Amino acid sequence: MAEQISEQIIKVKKVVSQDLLSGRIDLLLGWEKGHFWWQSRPLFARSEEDLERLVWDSFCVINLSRYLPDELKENKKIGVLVKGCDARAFNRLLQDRIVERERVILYGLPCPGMLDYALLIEEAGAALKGIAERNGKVILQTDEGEKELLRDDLLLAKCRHCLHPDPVVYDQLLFPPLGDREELEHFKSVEELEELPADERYAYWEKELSRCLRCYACRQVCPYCSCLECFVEQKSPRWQGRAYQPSENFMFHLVRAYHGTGRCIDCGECERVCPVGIPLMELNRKLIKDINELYGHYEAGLDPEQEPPLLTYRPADPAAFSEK
Amino acid sequence: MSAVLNDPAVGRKPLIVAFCCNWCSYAGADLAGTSRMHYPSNVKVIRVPCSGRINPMFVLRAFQRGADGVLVAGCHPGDCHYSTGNYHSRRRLSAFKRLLEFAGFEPERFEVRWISASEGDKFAEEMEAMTAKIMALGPNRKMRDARWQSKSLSK
Amino acid sequence: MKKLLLKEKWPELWTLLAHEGPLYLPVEDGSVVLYQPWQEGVKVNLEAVNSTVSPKDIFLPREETYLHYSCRGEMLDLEDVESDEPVTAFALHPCDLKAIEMIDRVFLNQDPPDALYKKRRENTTVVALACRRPDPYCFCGVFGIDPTDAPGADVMAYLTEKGLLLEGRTAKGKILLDKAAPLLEVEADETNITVDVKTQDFGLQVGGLPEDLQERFNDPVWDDLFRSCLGCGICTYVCPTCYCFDVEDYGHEEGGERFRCWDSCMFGHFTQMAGGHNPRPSRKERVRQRFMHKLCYYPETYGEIACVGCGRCLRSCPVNLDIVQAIKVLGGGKVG
Amino acid sequence: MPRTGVFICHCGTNIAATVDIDKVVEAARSFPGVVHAEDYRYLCSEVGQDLIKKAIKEHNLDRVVVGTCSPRMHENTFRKAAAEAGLNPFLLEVANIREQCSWVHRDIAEATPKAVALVRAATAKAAQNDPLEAPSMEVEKRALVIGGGIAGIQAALDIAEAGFTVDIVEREPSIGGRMAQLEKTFPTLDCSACILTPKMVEVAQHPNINLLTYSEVEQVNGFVGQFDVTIRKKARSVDATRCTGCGICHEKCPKKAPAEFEMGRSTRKAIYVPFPQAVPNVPVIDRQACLYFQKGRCQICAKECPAEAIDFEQQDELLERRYGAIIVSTGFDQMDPSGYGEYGYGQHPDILTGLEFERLFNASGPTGGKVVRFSDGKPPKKVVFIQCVGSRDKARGMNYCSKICCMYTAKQAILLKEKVPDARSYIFYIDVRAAGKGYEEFQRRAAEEYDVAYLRGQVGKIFPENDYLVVKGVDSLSGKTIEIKADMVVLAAASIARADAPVVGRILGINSDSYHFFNEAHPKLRPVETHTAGVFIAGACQAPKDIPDTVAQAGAAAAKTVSLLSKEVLQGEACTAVVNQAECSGCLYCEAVCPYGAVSAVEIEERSAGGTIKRTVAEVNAALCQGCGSCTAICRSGSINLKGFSNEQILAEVDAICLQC
Repeated sequence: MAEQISEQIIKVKKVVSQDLLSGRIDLLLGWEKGHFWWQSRPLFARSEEDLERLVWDSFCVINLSRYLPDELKENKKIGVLVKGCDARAFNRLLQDRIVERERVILYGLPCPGMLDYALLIEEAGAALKGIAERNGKVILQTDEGEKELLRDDLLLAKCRHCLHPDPVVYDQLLFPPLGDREELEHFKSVEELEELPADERYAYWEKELSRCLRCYACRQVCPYCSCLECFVEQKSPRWQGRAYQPSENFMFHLVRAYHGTGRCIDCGECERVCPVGIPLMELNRKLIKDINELYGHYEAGLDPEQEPPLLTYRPADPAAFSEK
Repeated sequence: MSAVLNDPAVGRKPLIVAFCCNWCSYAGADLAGTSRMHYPSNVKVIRVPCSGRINPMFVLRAFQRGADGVLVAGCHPGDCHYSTGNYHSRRRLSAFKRLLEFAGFEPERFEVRWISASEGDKFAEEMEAMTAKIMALGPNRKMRDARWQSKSLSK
Repeated sequence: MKKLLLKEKWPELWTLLAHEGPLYLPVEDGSVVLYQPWQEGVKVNLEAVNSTVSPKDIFLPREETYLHYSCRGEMLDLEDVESDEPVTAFALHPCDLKAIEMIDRVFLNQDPPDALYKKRRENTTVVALACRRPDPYCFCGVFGIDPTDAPGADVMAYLTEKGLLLEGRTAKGKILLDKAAPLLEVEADETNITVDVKTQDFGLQVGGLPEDLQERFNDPVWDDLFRSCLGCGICTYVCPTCYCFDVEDYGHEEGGERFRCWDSCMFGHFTQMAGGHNPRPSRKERVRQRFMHKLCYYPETYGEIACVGCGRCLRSCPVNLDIVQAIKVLGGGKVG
Repeated sequence: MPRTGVFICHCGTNIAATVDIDKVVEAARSFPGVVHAEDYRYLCSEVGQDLIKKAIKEHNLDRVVVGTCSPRMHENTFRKAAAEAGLNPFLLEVANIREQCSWVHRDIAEATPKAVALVRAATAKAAQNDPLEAPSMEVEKRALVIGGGIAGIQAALDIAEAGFTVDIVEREPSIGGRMAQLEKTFPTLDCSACILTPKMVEVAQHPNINLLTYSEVEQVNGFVGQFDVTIRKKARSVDATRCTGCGICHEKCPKKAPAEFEMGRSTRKAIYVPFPQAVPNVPVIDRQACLYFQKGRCQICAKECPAEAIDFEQQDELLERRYGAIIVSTGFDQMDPSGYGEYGYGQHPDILTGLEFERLFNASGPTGGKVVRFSDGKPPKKVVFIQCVGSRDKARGMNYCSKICCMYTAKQAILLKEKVPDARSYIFYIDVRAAGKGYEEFQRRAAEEYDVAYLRGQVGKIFPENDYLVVKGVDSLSGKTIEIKADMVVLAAASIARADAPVVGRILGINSDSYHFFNEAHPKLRPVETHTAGVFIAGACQAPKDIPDTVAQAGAAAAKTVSLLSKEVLQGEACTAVVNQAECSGCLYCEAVCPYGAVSAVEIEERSAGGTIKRTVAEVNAALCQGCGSCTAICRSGSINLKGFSNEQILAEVDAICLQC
């Protein structure tokens, strides 16, 4: 598997360069290396020369679908590399009507999960110089020699929670699907929090949210935050104050999460990008869990034809109020 | 009234903001008045056309500004004046209520009730019951922005 | 003359200093390290190289109320809010202190100077901490900053095996050391305190940046550079040299307060005008603004690039679009 | 800053007794924007209204807050007064300090600060109010009547007579409804057909009435004055324009099926008219029964039809029509009493429901008008009637009284005696309810002149023995056990809502009670209106009722319809949703939750960096919008707002109401 991902780039390049050269697409959204081997950044490739920088490795975490709404304003047809979560993000955008399916070519990449640099250095113990991957293992190359670990143990939190590594929508699936994953403890951290007394839970969130810088990275990266104008910035009415008070912290984070009710695709990008490590997905997963319990199992972004749970109802729906 | 109602910590009575749909619950609240039923004066009603009008941000705003409890009251499911408004609010507010509880609010702080225009008695009873529950909990400090009540220099 | 504060005595110093007023130091909060006021039970981490967010908020808080108002009828009463409490900023690294110096120019080299900032600055005793090793993201060397020495510090501190070596540099610093005197011991051996901390340079040669960057305002490089930007405010909020703020009121017609709080030029609404016009309508203009400010506008006014190479934007940018890349595409280093 | 005037009403002592009016006025003077505040004993009086009007002009007020009774009471009164003073009526807000303050609190020390808070909230809301205009809408001068029973027939005739076009949609092949199934009517014993048939013919011939039988309403869009209705005209398989109604087709048809009109107690043919007096007298082919449709052979009807009217190719037809008003008169069903195991319904052919028994008297009924037993064809000598089967039964049936059973049972007992003179009737009842003109007399006649035994009590068990049915019951007056060897048992099964009433209700956007009977807008004062403007109800779809009540209600619904259709334009809802298209991202979630189809997508052109782009956003049809605001709560960015209850207004109220006095 691990070797596959490093070898797969050859085929990826071949397919996309054909389409780019033939004019099937005007722009390819892919990844290139950042300053470090553990970082990638988005690549906006228009030429074969640009494509030389294209990479597909264990650090291509950035969701490229998020760039489509803006790029579609300038390009007629765009090709985009999508992992499992990115494809669900695409469906989210499709359902929210901010991308047009026919103007996008999706190249599906079954994704074995992306590696977490923080975990790598923690495991390395000594100065980490680089890694190699083989047979589902990662070899950490450190000052003090090599260390071999299971790849699955080094994944980003969002990838450890991933249920659908294969793209759910694509025009071309570039590699054989890996199959859905099962995660028995998907809601474990939510359940643990649910167990706490209310006051402790509030104290927990008050502390976690106190770090919030209001940088809105969680929102900017989120495929469900597709509003042109977020409630946060609206002047009339002024929903959200700018003060760094608990009341305003809760306002932002509860509403941000609530706006994802039945819409959050569970990609974990918000939590990944949060510079101060707020466990945002616990809020989002709480809503996923409750919608599942109350109104039937629903995974946003799997099928754009399926009506989101807050847009429909059944007369006999249950309620979470103390009155039945 | 009891010591809890006159909370010495903040020197005020607990406040319950009740959003009532115009067609059922607001009329039910009126009926409670017409029938001279009594319920605590700390309940204050805001009239909305339908429970489906309730944006959860209204509820959060009430807590920020000092509400100790928030109630949304609408027509019984199936009886919505607009046919489906309360079906939608039932889903939205159920999810929202669970989220509020997850954030650390006591379940009693936010409630939804279906009260018809003929249920003046139910309105009064629910207000009594909710007030009693809120009094037992004491004043809400979660999400409350103390700055709202401070009129700094006006004293 | 340097004095040694043994590791086991650190908490005593924290207690002592915090008694006087807020004592900010690097604290582990969740998975990150932030400068926070010391209190019993916090986990101080002096080993951390760079906090996730720069310590600039000690002087320029995320939120700062500066007046209260109240009205009745036609009467409007205003009352300034000022704080006189002494503050200790502990374990600021040389790069961050250099950044404070840059912000000082903006807030203090004005007439009149920014009163709130000035007050905080005056009331704060800065204890700088020399770096012992670089983070992979550090590149302060590019800007000629010595990571083992902070010229602006009131007290310079060095981490050793035994504890902290403290050296008073200013009158304020000496007062602090005097107060701490009962806890300190004289250190005999001063030879081992500085280590050679060599940061990487990412191949940057800032000297290679064009003389007049203004001319690059309409350069096609901006058309590509901004694309990956998500438009969040991480870079500006973690950055030690960003200092933009907004002013907002909280309250109602009967009373309330006015405060300023951090703002970011990366946000669309930053330059939104009341009538709806926005001179920086897209991410392109905003990305250009931020980098031009760091590399062109600030240096034009104050003589040096507004970057200290702390590497926070390299670490935190969700899409790895950072100032190193910007410097490179503008000619200050080899791209790729 | 607005210029707000605050007016506090004493309502005699209704408010003033528990609210310190002076304090409220004094507090109001300090609220932001308040330039004038005063109080009066009765603001709703003419003098009170003049006082408001005068102040508006004198103080140049642009907002008015009235602290008084519920806005549901007098909001319109005060808004009209404001309008007369030249102020847009929607700039006036009411603070409910009577029903929701002075009347529910005893202590002046509690009620006064609450009144202040409510007035403060109304003042804060008013500051956010915008002047609004109600849209005016044209009225389509055409009515739709759904259901062609006696209610629908009466209503349609009344509307048609008033000069408006009316369409009747009837699901069955013929109009007539339940009344057509009846032999005689109480308390006059008129022949049902004799009084109904002429009306049915009149309907068929009336130039203003279009009859759409064998048709169903599929969809209703729009709003009062302009309902857009989709009607499915089911394929009759007979060309109505050719058919002469000669009847040869059903005479020759070889395939039989249970006759719905006879409650399944006899058969009809696969091609049939439900009863001889059917209007229109045009048969339909029951495609589920027809040999040709099921097995591809036969076509005897087509071969025999002299008019060549049989059309096997006929398709369902969807008609789209616009109506100004709709009358719902979809009638009722009789409960299937098989749930009452002790009565043995369905187990024995001689245990019948009231409606089935009724058909035995009819010449075209299953027994050709002979009152005989299904089991052996012999006339019954002892007939036991059981009342309240499923009615007034909290545990197993309906809570309500079905209202008609006491009377029709008395009628059937009388008819039985006339047909089978040596028969004896026994009626088990809980109470005899004979309230109505001539009803009590009629019931007494049955008991006294027709030898009907009224037994107050309940039946515990019915079981067959030899060739009779043993009915075991208790006479609750004497406390004795009664056992009757009956030849026949007739169950007065409850009248219940049509099984598909919830579907019809949903299509029309009208609500129902817990039994699925449609709700009137007000039980006393608006008995034929529904909560959906322009939709009226008549007959047993609202609640069980007899023919005189049904006809009276139908007439009332027709009168309401006629008064509506007589208007050239209607004033629409002023508080409607509105989209800020510059901020709308076009997800159209609002469209999905709108119950009125009032939101739709529209493409706009917008300036963007370097040119114009086209974007899809939401748009509200103010004429369709009823102002529920469901769209506003699903909109994440607040780009869709509700006039009159805007985000700004509600938040201002929340902010103000939370401020401690």
